[in-house]
Amino acid sequence: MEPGLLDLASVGWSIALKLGLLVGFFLTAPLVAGYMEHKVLAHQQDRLGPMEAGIGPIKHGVGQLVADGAKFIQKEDIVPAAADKWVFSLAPGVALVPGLVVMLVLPLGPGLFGENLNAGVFFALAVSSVSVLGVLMAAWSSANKFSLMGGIRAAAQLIAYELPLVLGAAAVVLQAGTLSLVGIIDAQATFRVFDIVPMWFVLPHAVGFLLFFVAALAELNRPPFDMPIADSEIIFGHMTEYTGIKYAFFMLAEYAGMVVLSAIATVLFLGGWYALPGVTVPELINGVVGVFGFGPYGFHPVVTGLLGFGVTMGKVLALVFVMIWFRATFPRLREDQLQRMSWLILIPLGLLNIVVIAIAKVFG
Amino acid sequence: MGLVDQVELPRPMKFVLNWGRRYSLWVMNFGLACCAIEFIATSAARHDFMRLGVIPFAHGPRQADLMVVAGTLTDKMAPALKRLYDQMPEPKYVISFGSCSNCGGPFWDSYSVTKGVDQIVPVDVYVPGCPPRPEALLEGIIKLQELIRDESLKERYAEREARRPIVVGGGDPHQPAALTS
Amino acid sequence: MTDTLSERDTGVLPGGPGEGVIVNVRDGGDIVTQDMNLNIGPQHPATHGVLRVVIDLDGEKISRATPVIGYMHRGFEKLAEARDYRQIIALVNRHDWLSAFNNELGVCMSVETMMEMEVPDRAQWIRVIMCEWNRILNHLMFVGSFGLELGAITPLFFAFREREDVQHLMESATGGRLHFAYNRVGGVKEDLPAGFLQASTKMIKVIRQGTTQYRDLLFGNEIFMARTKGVGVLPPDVAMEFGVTGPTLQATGVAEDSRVSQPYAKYGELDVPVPVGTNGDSYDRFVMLLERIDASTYIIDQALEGITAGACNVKLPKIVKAPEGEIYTRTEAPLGQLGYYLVSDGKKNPWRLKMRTPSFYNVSMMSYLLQDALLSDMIAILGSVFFVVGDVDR
Amino acid sequence: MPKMPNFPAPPKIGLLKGLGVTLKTMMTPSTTQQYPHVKPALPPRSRGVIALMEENCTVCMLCARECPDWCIYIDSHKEVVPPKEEGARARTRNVLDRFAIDFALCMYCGICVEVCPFDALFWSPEFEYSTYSLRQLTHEKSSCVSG
Amino acid sequence: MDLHDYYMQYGTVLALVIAGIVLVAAAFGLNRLFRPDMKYGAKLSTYECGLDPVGSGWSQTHIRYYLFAFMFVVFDVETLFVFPWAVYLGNPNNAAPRFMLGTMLVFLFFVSITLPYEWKKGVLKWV
Repeated sequence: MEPGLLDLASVGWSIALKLGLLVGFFLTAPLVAGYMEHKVLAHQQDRLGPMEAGIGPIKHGVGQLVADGAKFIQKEDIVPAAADKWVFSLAPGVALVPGLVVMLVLPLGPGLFGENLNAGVFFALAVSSVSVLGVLMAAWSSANKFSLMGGIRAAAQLIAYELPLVLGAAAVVLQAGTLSLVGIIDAQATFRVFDIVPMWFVLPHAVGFLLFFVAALAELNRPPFDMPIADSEIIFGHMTEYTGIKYAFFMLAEYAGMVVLSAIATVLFLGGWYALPGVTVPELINGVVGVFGFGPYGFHPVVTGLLGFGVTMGKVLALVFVMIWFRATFPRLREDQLQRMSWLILIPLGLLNIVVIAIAKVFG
Repeated sequence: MGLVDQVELPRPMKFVLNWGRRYSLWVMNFGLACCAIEFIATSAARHDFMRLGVIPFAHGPRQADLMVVAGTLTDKMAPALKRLYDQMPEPKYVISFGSCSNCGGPFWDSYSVTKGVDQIVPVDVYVPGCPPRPEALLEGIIKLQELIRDESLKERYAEREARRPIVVGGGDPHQPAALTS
Repeated sequence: MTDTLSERDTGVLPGGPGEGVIVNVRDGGDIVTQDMNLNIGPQHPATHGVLRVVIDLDGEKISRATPVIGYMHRGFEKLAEARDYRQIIALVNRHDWLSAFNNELGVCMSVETMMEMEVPDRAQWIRVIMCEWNRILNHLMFVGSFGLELGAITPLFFAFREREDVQHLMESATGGRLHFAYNRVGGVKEDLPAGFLQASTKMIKVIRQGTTQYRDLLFGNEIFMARTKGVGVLPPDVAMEFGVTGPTLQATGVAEDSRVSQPYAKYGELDVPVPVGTNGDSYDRFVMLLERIDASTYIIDQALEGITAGACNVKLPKIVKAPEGEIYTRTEAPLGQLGYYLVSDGKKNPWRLKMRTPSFYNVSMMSYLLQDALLSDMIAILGSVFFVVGDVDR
Repeated sequence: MPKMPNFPAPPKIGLLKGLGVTLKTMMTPSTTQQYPHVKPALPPRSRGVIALMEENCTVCMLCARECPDWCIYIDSHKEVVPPKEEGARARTRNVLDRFAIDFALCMYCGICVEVCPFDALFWSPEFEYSTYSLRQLTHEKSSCVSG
Repeated sequence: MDLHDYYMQYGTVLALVIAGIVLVAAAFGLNRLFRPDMKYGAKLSTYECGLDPVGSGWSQTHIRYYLFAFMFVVFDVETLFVFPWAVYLGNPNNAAPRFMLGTMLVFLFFVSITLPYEWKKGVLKWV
């Protein structure tokens, strides 16, 4: 990589800049996902979704979630008399902060990541499941029966999805030989199927990707696995008693979780910031213009980083889109059906997947 | 104690806050009778009140900003409605949708019907009809949004404070009612 | 907690107004658990309004369920005694708000039979057409809400898209979207507007397209099948004992339909298909809805061919008075058999109007169906045993 | 002779089929009517608001009596009309003072319109009259008269 | 990678956690400033579909899936073993990859035969 004026990767960002950018990303990315949910859901249901709330002259409901935020900030805060006050108030924070912390290790573009921890996969998976703790705290402390049911279901769901999620990721780690998320992206850049065809891990790890995606849906309580917050059964699950800003935090945590898990899936299976397998955006541009006899052009590292960020976000939003698409289409499963699916299909499949990948790795 | 119900906020701030409340009306469907069907029709594809920022995702009272009482309120149901209204966090709005909830409508001479939901909760907008057509609800929502756009929360609360004579279970209105456990 | 547990073992806890709640304590080996007593409703997203079901939960399993009704009791039968026959029409279409036209028809037929009135042919045809459109409206609502309760939100929006069109069609003839008030004693209020029959033909196509779409969206869906097949199985004999009628009964395999067994209006001249299910589970009940929509479009198709020109009502005396006597009229409302028992003492308003509403009987077997079901299954059962709360409570 | 539509078997791979339906819907324009910007086209029989053609009203009170909700208020006084010809008897005539319909109570059944012997009442498909206060829903003569 | 970098990295993690807490606290503070506070009537009562809640919200119910929970712990620990093995298996410095593979296969075999056993025992049922 050519050294630029500001080589982000080698100079390293100051901590304050990092934190600022991460918090900014954390506060905007879920809004994008939320807006997308509103609009995609609406159009898939033959309607329009938010239209009137706009920012200035831009309509089409772009201001909907901003308005939601402005409203939640001025809503009364109610702690039910029967609730456990401290746990009740802490729970939204516990659910929210892990989403922010995971973003530290997400490689969003070349050189565009908070920290390249060498146990990145482990860190990301471990921290992102902490938010379930917030759900359980909320469920228990509300002293509401619907919340309690939601909590019991959320705990059951944790049991069901955690293993497929980890097994799906473990196979990728096995393939890449590293736990670092950046390392996994690099491994995908050089990976060749049968030593010829460059390909992301999604193809050899189709089973793993499936496991990971299904488990991610369950972790996020997204349909068809939204039993813990099933509105027609238990009102809102653990969020039943939450008002105003605390409730908003749970929602923010949900959408941040969607972005985070989609980003992890992008990194593990979809080649991160590479536009095509093994080809970055600048290389792609130079390749295309090269056909017409131009170039090759040099790109500033900041531009490269931003282009890579764009590619990553494109893939992330595509996964988010699929999640929303599922929500529009599928009814929800029953809790015992999720358990059965997990223990009888997903987990044996995950173990088998690891064995097959390991054999291919050693003998292939 | 907050700021909004104590002091009159400066105009730009008030504008932003009112704008937020105006376009983010999470609605609790208090579907009781016939009008509930027209309420659902308003939320459905043809009319889609989500365009106006009315989001029907609040399944319980805690997340709701707006309660649309759609249908006949019976005396047996009235305490539940009152309680659910109480459980909504401030600032909250009520639309009375249809003749039954306006003042009893076709059941004006029934022994078991509450003649008007405004007897137990303060109503902001009355939508006439039996049942009103979905566009009428949309018009009511727009009326409510105009009201929110121009309102001052301080005045609203002062007025609410004055209009709060109804207490379920008696006792100090500022204290929570005795909880059964 | 143990001391309070033993205290509550047989104790009665205060429930809602007037209902006591008994708490079960289970001793499963060395673990003592307590049944969670839960009110589903009156305000709950799954109860179609204000039905209240008090359930005892053992974990997620329902050990006992009691439907509590009366939250929508509006005193229809009493109010009807204070209304004359013209006003009753506008009143009765509100008890089952999803099948207003069928309700009106029952009352009108009662009065007509008592007065031995000859209803013109065209009016009869119009009634058949409107009844079937209303049936489609009703079933579309349940198609949508059943999907919604199982977590699939989209069918509701699709169903309401078609509903909106049908409502527009009916509004063009009757002036009302929900409460049509189109029937009159001796016929219908006024003739159909120009172009109604052509619009109906077009609408049949739209409905058939729509049902295809719901089928594609839900029917083959593995999750949907897993949630509904074998859930809430209702044996035919139990259904008969509870007095269940309509699609809920047909799903158990009993081909009972008043339109066939006791034809009224012009149904005797038409081919009325009665779909039946096999297992009587939630899935079958849902299938019934769509098959009945198909059947209704077929009936409308036939009626559009058969409709004759002529008058559509008869000249009435200034004050309609049913002669002294009593009559029971049964019609096939969308949710099942709807009966009006009308007792008249010769005055301009009925002495007594007793309603036999299908929803009441459907709800009455809720305790049976919910016994030992899971909480999630309860939603599938509540959504597939078709009832309208106003029709239960009257 | 029309044919009974045959009932198709459930699609095979239902999950994918369902995804196809929603995706296809997303690609087609939606059916939503944007109400405040687009006014609905209502059929002429639509029961929106009851309007009074004052010159037809003879204050016969039939509508008020037949109304199931008793939501029509009529006040009138008698007026003596001088005879047109010399020596003929002077006639008395009912003059409408107040005609009000409480639309908060009205059940929109149309009985009043139907019983009116002189077609003074008629339906007008207007529906935009929600209010901030219940009082304003009682439409007096001036606001009843429309169209 | 030396120890300094290691501490720096996890120092950032800590800083981010603190930033998150500050974010939450700031939002709560802002909310406190702007929110009305009017507790009256039944506002603080527990939501139960609009009725008086029956009994306590904390009842001792039978959680039938506790056996799943035990199994989950077993399997989760097992997957923990997989990770270090997985990282090192494909390493070029790995002297005996086939031996490693063989041992892991044995391990996975013993872990996965528990599943049919549990199935036979009827543990994998919810109710």
